[in-house]
Amino acid sequence: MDIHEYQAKDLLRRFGVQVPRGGIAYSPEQAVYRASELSGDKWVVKAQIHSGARGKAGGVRICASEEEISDAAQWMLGRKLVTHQTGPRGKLVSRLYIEEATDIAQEIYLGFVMDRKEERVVVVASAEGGMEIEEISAREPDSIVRSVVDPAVGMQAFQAREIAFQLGLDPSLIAQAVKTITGCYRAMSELDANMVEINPMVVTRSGEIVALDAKLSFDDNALFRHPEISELRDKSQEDSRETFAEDRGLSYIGLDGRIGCIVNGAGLAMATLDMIKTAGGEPANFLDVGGGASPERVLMSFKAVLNDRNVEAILVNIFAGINRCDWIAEGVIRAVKELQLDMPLVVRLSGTNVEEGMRILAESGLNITTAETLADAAEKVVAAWKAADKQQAEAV
Amino acid sequence: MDIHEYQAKDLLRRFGVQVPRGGIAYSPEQAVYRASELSGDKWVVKAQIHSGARGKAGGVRICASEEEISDAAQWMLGRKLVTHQTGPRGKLVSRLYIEEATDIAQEIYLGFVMDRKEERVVVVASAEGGMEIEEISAREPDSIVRSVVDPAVGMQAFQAREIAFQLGLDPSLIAQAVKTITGCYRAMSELDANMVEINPMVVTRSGEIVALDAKLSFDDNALFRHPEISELRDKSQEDSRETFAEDRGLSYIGLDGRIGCIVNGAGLAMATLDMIKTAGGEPANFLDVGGGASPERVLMSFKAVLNDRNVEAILVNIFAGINRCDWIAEGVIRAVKELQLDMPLVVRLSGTNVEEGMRILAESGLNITTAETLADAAEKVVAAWKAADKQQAEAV
Amino acid sequence: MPILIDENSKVLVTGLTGRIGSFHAEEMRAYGTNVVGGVTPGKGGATHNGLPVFNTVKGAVKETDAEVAICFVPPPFAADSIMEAADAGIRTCVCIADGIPAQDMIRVKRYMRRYRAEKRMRLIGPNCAGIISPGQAFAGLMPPHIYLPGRVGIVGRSGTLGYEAASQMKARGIGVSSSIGIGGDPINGSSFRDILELFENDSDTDAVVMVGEIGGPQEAEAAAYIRDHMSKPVAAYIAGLSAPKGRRMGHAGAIVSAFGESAQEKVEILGDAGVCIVPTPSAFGEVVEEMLAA
Amino acid sequence: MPILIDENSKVLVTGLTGRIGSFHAEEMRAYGTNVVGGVTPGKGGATHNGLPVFNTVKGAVKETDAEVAICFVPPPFAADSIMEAADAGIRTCVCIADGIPAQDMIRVKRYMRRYRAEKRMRLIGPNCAGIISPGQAFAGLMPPHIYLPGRVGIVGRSGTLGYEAASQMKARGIGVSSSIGIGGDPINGSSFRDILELFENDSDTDAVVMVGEIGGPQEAEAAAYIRDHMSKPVAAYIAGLSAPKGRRMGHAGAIVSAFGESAQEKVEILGDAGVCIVPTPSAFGEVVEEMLAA
Repeated sequence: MDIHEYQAKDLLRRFGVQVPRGGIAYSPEQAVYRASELSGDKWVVKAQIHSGARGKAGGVRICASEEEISDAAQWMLGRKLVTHQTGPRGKLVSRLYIEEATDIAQEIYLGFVMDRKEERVVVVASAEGGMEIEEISAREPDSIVRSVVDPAVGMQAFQAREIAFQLGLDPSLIAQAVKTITGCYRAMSELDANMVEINPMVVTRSGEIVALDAKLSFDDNALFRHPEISELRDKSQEDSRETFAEDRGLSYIGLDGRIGCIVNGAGLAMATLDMIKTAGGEPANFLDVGGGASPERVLMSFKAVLNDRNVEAILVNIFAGINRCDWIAEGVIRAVKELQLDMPLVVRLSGTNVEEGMRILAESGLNITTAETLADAAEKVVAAWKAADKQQAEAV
Repeated sequence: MDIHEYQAKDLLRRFGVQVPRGGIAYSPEQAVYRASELSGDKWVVKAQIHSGARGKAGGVRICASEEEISDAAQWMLGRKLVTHQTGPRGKLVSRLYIEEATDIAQEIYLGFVMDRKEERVVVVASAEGGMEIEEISAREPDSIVRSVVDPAVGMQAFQAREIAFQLGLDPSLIAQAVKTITGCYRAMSELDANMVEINPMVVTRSGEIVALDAKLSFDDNALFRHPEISELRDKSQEDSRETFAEDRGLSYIGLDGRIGCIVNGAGLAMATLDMIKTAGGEPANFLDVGGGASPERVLMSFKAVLNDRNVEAILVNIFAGINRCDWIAEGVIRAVKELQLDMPLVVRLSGTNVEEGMRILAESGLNITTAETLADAAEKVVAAWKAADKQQAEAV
Repeated sequence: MPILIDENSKVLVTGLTGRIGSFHAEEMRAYGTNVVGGVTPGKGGATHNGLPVFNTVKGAVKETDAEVAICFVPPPFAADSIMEAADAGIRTCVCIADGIPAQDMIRVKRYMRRYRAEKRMRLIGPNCAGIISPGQAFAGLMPPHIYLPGRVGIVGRSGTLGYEAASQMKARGIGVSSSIGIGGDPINGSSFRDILELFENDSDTDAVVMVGEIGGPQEAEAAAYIRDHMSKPVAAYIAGLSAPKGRRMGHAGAIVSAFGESAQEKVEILGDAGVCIVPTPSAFGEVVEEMLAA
Repeated sequence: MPILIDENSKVLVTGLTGRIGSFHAEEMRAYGTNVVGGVTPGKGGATHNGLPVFNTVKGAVKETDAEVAICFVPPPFAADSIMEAADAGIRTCVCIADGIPAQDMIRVKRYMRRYRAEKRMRLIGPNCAGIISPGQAFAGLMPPHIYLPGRVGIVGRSGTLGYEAASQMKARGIGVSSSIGIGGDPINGSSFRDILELFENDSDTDAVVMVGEIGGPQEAEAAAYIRDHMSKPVAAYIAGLSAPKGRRMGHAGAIVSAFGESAQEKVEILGDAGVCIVPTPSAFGEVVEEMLAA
């Protein structure tokens, strides 16, 4: 789960990380009022969306007057910002964060990730802050400092010191840097975050270390022990198709194609997407219906898939282990009838009770294409979709 | 550092350990008022002193009326309770804890200690609660359950479950027991305690697990990171001689003999006490003057030793490594003069600048006996003390 | 014996008396698995479908000499349950739970390192379908009838893709020595490399099918192991060729976040290591048949 | 070389630029110890009394190849400093600090186990006087002139009692191969047993003097080691015969809290293991002389 910048800063502050003063605003008037609460003569208006690279999209503006603040707020609020992280649909700005401007002397990258190779938390830092880490890796690989944290004792001060010295920080800044780095680690560990990114962490001209931007991402599997973090969820930043499915307990990922997919098992679901693509189609989604799926759950999966208005054909691919093909078939029939499905539907069943499942489908009298293998199913659904598409085009 | 029962319960409650309701009282009137705040018709009046085994000394009374509470409070307040843990001087009762009475179905011993062999925290439990652990070890050794905690992950629920089942607790109590046991461990770990003892932990007739008594002892070396714990210190419970010395940065332990000791190094100080005893005397104290002792520090040590009115002779034993014998000698001379010392004094110097130190003592013209070896010094001080004692007895 | 489990393995079911544990325990027994008991704290002393129930794994091991445990405990409590099994002397623990917090798994793996290598429990999963040695026994969720007993090992992250492989092989008369699901989590107990090593040293296995996917370094590590240490032929399929970067495809671990973690890159690395690539999930049978004929 | 340090050992001083570190570094150099540099975070690049100063131990080891570190960092920061040394590849670390929290030491010892035995740093102390190989080098606080170079090893918890032993031996012309202070804390880096093993395997040592005290199990462990594994004679003194139970005598570890931890019991156990008991702290010289003559 992602949260907004201002929420991340608020959490990190509790762990001793210094952040600029600021306040949240939902309207241009509030934005101006927030700025008036902060001292200084320069402010930053920052669109709060779940994405980095907001600057290039116009989501971060330095302002020197009330008018500029008001104008910036007016421009951002209600707008969908598109960055390379948001996808083409962009993300809606409905909150702004108004911050005192910071006098930057040096920019540093500081990130904490769960490293799969080490199976531990790894700290990554670079004196080339402000760029994204991929960019730094490509352009200044030697500037990157890495440190692995032993979970038995957590991050030690000496590790933070080593990082700080390797970044070439001034000796007067080491104690502050150690506090910031160990604070981020404690936040990650105590809050079950799977990523903490401070980019940039800046040294100000007055010699302070401040987190100018902050990104925290949480382990969904651990939210059960952090109800206060769950409350920070902002569904307006999520793909509405995914929210719909997730609220119904389905594992669903929205994609950009036209062929909806209902599969059991994450690996088989991925493989099914691959096959559709190989057959010349584009999948509209990833959906894992899970083990032990009842007819109701299959019906719900159809609803989730059809919730995406772009879907023009559906492929159901089930290899029943603890699932039962007859139940799946019943669910499919209920879905076709209840939802009055009027698009190509290909069903491939295999495994437990497959004969029974196939018989139910055959005897339903509905317009359902069946397939024996995954390759066969993918080819059939792509062909049917192309045919339907052509038909529609001709009808227009 | 030790704290009172009520303070320990207050801390443990924050870690999910259930304790009876209660309140603190400084007078019989307050005791009665506290009882009136609690529901029920039976209360326990408990003397708050830094010692176990208070019951046998009259420090715990079950009361069924206001009169009984008032009488019990009257009897306890201002009294010095003597238990086998307090030494013959006893400990002053100046606070009472008034608690709702608990209907006990089962008593359990639960202790957490730093085990030196394992170099880890070890949990010790027994279904034979109410007795002291030494007594349980002697009488029911097979009833004792032990579990070692791996510091890399802390105490796990399964370990607490194993303990709970081994104690023979009813299955309905396991979840509560796990919460209590893991809560105590977290308290120990997060507060840097070196001992947590719940004796007894009781199962009530209504099926709840409650800490009926609680003892927490803290690692003095870690108090720097727990200012809120330091505030719980009650100096009235400490040996006033030790408080005097400790406030001046000296390592001092009060004993019951007549010969005061000033030594450098804990091992040498222990050995010096041993030698005095071998020579037929009884030491009045352990005192380690430490490394790099200035004349002022030596003077301060004399003050700490003489703060004990029982002292009738003094032995100074210094093996100077980073200390300097000449400085020590100067300190001794200042002490004799400033404090107008009028009791036998034996000084043994060895190590750095020993000749200079001996010369200073010899040239002082003061009545100071010197010795070459530790054995020699111990024999001389015991002999001088006995002679002085005899002289005094004759004078009377 | 093939690897990890056979008809003699004494299997303990933790969470036995729950709905899911109970159901799968019966499936396992019906197949011939030697299930010796179960663990459900608070139900110790009872019997469940004729099996003795214990309060703790330690108690169960003491009474039954169980060596394999399959853990049906829900994700929030699964890490504790794995550590309990490790501490009780279980040799192989299969963990089904999908949704264990990553930090819990980091702790579990750190904890397990306290035991010397020869006393260390082998963890399979979490978030896996389990292990089966066809014709003998299984500990998991798989439909055992789709596996033909034989001499090809299967190791994979995905349950259903593993079924796909096994059933395509069966259709061509190719049998399986053991099939091991290592699970779809980013931090898991046993890696591809760990299981490949077992198959390489197993006299009942002639070749191995590996079912990988996007995300993580374990397929690349496996490729290095295959290249340097394996004498037996290996075929591999990697799911997620069409997965967009940065999106998690169902499995917590199935997300491309670093160089070398995309399906294309993994296929290339494995191909370079001499592995027979299974180009599509419908080609398992065909490729394995060709590989065995070569 | 005797044990742990000799004239060639490259010694690093952490906390070099502080008052205490600075003083003792000069004493060590005056005796001939090969001090190669110091560590004080933030002063890297400077020189202090002609010695190079580094920001981190890792940086210092890289430049100087230091193998021994002596740590003068105050107790609240000492655990971090020990872990830093362990991580930087230091072979032997002597920690002087008196007052490290017990939980910090538990963590330090757990942390050090992450390294394989052959790569694991040896920690001496904390709360100790240090180590010396007379006539060659020392890392610690001891007055080196009281030690005569020779062939008897000393290992003890207490600094000043160790001096007592060494000077009584010197008075009788008996020299010391190495003297090791293991410190008075309840949880310490190296135990009596660890050091006895080094002396047993050291060709420059003929006999050992052990200076123990009340509290803890390490003297009893040492007795078992001596009985079962030592060919060289050992003499031992135990301080605290008159100590009352439950009172901590100066050293955090000097407290009798369990069976076998009193001085009487320890003396008995050591005597049963064939150790020559030094009955009083004035009898070190005499007993060692007799032992060597036997």
